[in-house]
Amino acid sequence: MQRLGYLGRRLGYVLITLWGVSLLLFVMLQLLPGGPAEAMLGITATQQQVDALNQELGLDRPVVAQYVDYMGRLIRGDLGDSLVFGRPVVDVIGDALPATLKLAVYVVALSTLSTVTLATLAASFRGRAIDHVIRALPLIGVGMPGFWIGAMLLFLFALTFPFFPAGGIEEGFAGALRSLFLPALTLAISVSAILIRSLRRGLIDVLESDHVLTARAKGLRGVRLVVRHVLPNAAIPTVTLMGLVFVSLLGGALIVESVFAIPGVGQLLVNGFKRHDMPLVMGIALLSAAAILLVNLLIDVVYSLLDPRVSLR
Amino acid sequence: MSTVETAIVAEPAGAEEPRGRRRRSVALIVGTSIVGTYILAAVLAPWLAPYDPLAQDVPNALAAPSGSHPLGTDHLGRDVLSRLLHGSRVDLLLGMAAAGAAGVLGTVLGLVAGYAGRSVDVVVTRVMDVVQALPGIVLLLVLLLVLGPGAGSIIAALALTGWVAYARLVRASVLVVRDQDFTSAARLAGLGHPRVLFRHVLPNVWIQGVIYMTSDIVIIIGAIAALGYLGIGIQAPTPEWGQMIYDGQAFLASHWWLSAAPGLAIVVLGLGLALVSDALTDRARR
Amino acid sequence: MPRPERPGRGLAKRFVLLCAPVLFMAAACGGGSDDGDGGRDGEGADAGAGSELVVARARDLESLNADAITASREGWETYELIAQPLYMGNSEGDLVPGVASEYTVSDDQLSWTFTIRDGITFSNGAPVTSADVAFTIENAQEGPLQGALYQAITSIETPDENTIVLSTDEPNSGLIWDLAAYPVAVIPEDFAGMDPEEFWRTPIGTGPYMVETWSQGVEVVLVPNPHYWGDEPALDRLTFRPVPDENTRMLQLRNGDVDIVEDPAYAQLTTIEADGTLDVVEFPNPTAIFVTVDTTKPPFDDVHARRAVSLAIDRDALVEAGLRGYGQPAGSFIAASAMGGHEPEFGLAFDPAEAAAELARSATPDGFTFELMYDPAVSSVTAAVQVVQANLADVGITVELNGLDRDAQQAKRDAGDWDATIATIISGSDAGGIFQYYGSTNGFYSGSQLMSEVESEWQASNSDFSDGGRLETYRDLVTRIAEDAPQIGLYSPTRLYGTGPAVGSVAPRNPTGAIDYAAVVVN
Amino acid sequence: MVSAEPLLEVSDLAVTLHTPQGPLRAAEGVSFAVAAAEAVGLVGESGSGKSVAMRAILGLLPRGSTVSGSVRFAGRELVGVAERQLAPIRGREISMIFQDPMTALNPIRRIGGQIGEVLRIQLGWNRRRASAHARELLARVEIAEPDRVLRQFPHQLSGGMRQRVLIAMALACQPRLILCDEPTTALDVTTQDQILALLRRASDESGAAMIFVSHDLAVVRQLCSRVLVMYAGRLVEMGPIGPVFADPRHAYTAALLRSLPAIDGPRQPPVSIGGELPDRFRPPSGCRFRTRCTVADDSCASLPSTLLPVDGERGSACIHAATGLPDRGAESGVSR
Repeated sequence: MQRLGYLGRRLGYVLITLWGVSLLLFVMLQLLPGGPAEAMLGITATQQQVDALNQELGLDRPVVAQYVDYMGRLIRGDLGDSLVFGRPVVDVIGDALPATLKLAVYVVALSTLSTVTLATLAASFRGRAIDHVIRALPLIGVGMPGFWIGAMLLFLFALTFPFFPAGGIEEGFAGALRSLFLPALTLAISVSAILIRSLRRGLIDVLESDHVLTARAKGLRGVRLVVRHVLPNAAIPTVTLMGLVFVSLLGGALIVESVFAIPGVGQLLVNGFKRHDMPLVMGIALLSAAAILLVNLLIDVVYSLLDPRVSLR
Repeated sequence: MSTVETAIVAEPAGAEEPRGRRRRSVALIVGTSIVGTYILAAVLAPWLAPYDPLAQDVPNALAAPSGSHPLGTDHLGRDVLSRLLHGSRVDLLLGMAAAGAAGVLGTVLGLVAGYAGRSVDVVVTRVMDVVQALPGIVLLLVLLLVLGPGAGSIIAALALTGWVAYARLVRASVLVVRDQDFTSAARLAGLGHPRVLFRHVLPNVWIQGVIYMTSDIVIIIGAIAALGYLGIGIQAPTPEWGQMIYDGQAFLASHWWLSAAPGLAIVVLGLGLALVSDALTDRARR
Repeated sequence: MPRPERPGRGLAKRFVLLCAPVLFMAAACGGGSDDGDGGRDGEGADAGAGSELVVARARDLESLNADAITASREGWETYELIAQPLYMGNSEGDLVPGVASEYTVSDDQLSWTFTIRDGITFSNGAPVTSADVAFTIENAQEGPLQGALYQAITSIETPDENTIVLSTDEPNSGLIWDLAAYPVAVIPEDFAGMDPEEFWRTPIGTGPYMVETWSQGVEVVLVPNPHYWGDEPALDRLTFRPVPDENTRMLQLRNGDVDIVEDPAYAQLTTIEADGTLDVVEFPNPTAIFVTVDTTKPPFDDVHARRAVSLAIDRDALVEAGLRGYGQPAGSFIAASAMGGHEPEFGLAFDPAEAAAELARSATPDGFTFELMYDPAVSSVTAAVQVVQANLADVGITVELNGLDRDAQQAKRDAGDWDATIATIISGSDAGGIFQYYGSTNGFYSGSQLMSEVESEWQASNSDFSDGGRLETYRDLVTRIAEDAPQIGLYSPTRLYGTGPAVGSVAPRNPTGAIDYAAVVVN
Repeated sequence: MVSAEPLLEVSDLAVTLHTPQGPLRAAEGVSFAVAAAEAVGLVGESGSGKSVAMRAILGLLPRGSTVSGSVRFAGRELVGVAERQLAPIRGREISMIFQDPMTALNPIRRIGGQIGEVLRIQLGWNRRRASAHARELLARVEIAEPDRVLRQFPHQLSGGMRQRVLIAMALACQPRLILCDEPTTALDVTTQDQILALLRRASDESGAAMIFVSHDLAVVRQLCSRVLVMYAGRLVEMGPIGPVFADPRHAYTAALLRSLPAIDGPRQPPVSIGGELPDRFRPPSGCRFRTRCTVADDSCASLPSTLLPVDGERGSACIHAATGLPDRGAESGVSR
């Protein structure tokens, strides 16, 4: 019905944007000084050797031909082979994806939990001391670089008080929970800074609204009042922020994966850049772009589900 | 229509703390004074700093805080306090420049997209989607490798990735303001599109941009520090808080203040900017 | 595979303009050391029961393909524990028998005959035959990256199962060194019937260990080769883990998650020494970090300007600031410990007054400015260049530091838009190969007039099979280059490890300071 | 016609609100009673504290407010009682209808759910029974297609329809007292009359007592049997509708009536009351209307705040009340 039409149109936009992303990336990666061949052979290789390798990798053809070829394969889901790992990009990313996904889910859980509790606390005691503390707390998160928060957490909770392993991922669900807690907390700190401020504002506006007064006049109070009437209304503006937060998550994950030695996609990206592994970098960038666009689409749909006043047009 | 009585009952609109108006102005004063001191420190750094931030004294490296070196010396024997002051020159001014550039670029494109309507709007929104679809860090990495290192290219890279947030904000506000009576009135009075845009639409819209910019600056300083960690940040030996934090991190156990001092500098600046942003948000909400 | 435009020994050595993590190895690096030397004393041998070690490394192991690993030290140092070449270099830099038990060179120095060690088998139990060696060399020749090294071998014959004869068109005294390298570590013919990609996931060789499991980015686990021809490897399980952040590596060492840490942060060495349970292990490492300058245009077309820079640098301060004392000053790009290397007097001199005098004699007596390129990813180099900047400022030479990654520097070099850059070279045990390099890279891109003399004298040394003569030539070249200063030595870092309580004693396996994990003693 | 046992007995109620300018005594010394099934009007200008007083009954005051005095409902004290005890009464024994229907309903939940909610929470009904009754309630408040409206969201309904939903919600548990806070002020005149008729019929049918807060005397006259007049936080007059409207015994009540366009009787221009509201933080001593009262004299300044009895069941806070307003009040055009 009407919503499917909207979804269809939005998915169309996603594809167009993805094509735009691939074009932008392809052009920019051509501008990078040097190339994969030099990177693989090292500076000392004779020019003739470099040409041979370029020819083998098909990099000596005109850029347009390379782009057409790349898009042709992309449509069939073939992201080409990674130069460094010598394996299809899809496999290389596939190996690293679980780690990043586990981390991402953990961060979303931690930040949602902390955001809801802290924002509700701040809103219900607005104006008092606890409200100011809670509002100042995340500021520390926003300002501090991720690698420093990570290093501090590791220093405190992996060495001084060895509750957690110092990086890496342990097997099994419990192992992952334990070993990914510090990295997830590092990211959650900076991510929830924005969310707490937004949800707190939303909560205060709703707590002062007339319809909450009506609800109280109907005998609702305490948790039941908050859950049925306050939170759903207050959360709406914060949900839209989740999209923005998800994007910053990917950037942050890159740093956190390096600090906590997590074999995730972020690591692949950094090494891909250093080693000029263009197919790998393109693959990761395209997949993360697709993920971001789909998450934004999901959020718009959730937004319209949450708030009937918003129609999907 | 709300009578005075309802106003009392529903708590004065806009102010969420009981002490409302007085409370908000305190936040603004504290916020602007913090940011002001940072700007002063950045401008007066050469005169305030007790030593040349680049002067090395290797035998005296990693000295503990003392009378001569209030914050001790770093791993090359340079005075940490002097580097902190000069660091503000890099981080704050760079942060403002990048946020400013992104703001201007974003506002212009936002205005054009919001006001010009249909075809232009579709193109600009698609470009916005493309830029925002890419994880910021990827675009930054590529831009910095293409533009080469150095403050100039970092500002350009941050601006080229940061403008979208401003554009979206301004465009949304313009869409709201565009159809309101006073804009059509101005059009009726024969004002050309640009004059309407800048004389009428912009004044109502720029406050959103400023509010976002205050938090954007802190995020940018965080990004500069992250770039330093990845090895493509500000060139050594220029003092920069993020790099100072990273250099000091190796000495966490024995010399925790090497990282803590620049860290605190960023946090307090963040606090100042947030207070300003809060105060402006309240003012804009009324 | 198209032949390189300059036949002959090919590019036996690698040389990297950046002290990036990608360091290449001169010839003599080989597999496990044989019985004779090394730290393996009696009681360590049987301590293997149930012993495991976990090693944290700075970079991930990306591939074990013998050709592709040229780009990662982790790659070849892991592969060398799995597969061994015909001959191998031990920690003193001498060549010792590996898969081959002996070799002879024909009178015309054109053909080399190797006898395969009798009874030696691969880790899958199959015996090693000359056909396997032939396949290994042919496969290496087709390698896109390292193939050029082995084009000199024009024919491979296998008269019987245990003998293999390799011949070249011209006399090539260094061939034995090329054959003692990982690209030609012996692997079974046709990859023992496996698909090449699958083979390189779990390579089969004659080394002390073999791959049990390898999950990309997480860890690679090695277990003893049941059919190993040498003494039983010391460990039951050896795990390598990539931990990119140096502080995190240190934390894992201090809380016992790992037993050995490669490349510990210099800044944290004092912390390790303070901690009673941890040790710093320092192996000699014939690596030199040096500056190479563009002598084809001002300011460095003037020898006095170059000499002034060389004299103004306080190399002891460099070692102190950059390496926190773990290393030695270097007077040349040839490490003093390499064969043919020594400590040139001018190259190590620190004499600001004399530097000022040289400057006075130069075309720009009141000083000059130049741009120094370096790789900001390596913290010790970043610290060192800032000391160089300060040293030169004292004599009126202004240095503009420019941290660029390897390819950005290559682009500037191609455009001729560069003055000086920091470079690194590992000179294995034989300095000869590096001089050959010097010629092929236009004097490390410096365009120095000395280059033609170096080229001709090195060519002459090629046919001189007596050690004395060759080394004398190399030492003389080192001195002359130091005094003309197109390359200015800075320092030689030692190879460092942080070890935990579980590690008894460790010894180097090869000249570049890789640990001999087959002979490590576990507490 | 006060019955033997009053349903609601408010004595000396006082409310202090927390405002940015400091604490504000919004209502003071308010005492009155409401009998079962009786409809009482509570009138006054904006800021007179009428709405605050009413919300104080159910304890629905904004954060930081303080209440003193006593409110006894069917023998049980409500002031100072914990929210846990008050909640069962709200919506079940005493329900409330608010002023602005546009914002009084939860924008993101369906109408059926919001009505059914009070039934499920207060009476413990299951979902099916609650929604069936909700449908019935919508019919009772004359909403055309109850089944469709049940599934709709507030933004899909007109102001009038939303007010009907609020009334249905208030009637759901057959409360014994309905508090109406200017329910028709936000509506246009025609809808206003329909809603008033609906409220009268609803209270008659259910036998619920009602307190109707309004600044519109005409509306109060239509609906209530007794009226309380408040000015600047204080009760100034109380009594049956007829006598008070005919013979107001407080200058403010008289002035209010004069400002009312006479619907029946000769058309006279409405006369606005001179002067402005007193400063709420520093109200004048004694009778608070004296600064604007045309008949005020020195003795008004020291007047006690309580109501003086006026012939039987009426009361007025004006010392001239007993003797009727002096002639000087005549030229202010009071229609007797």
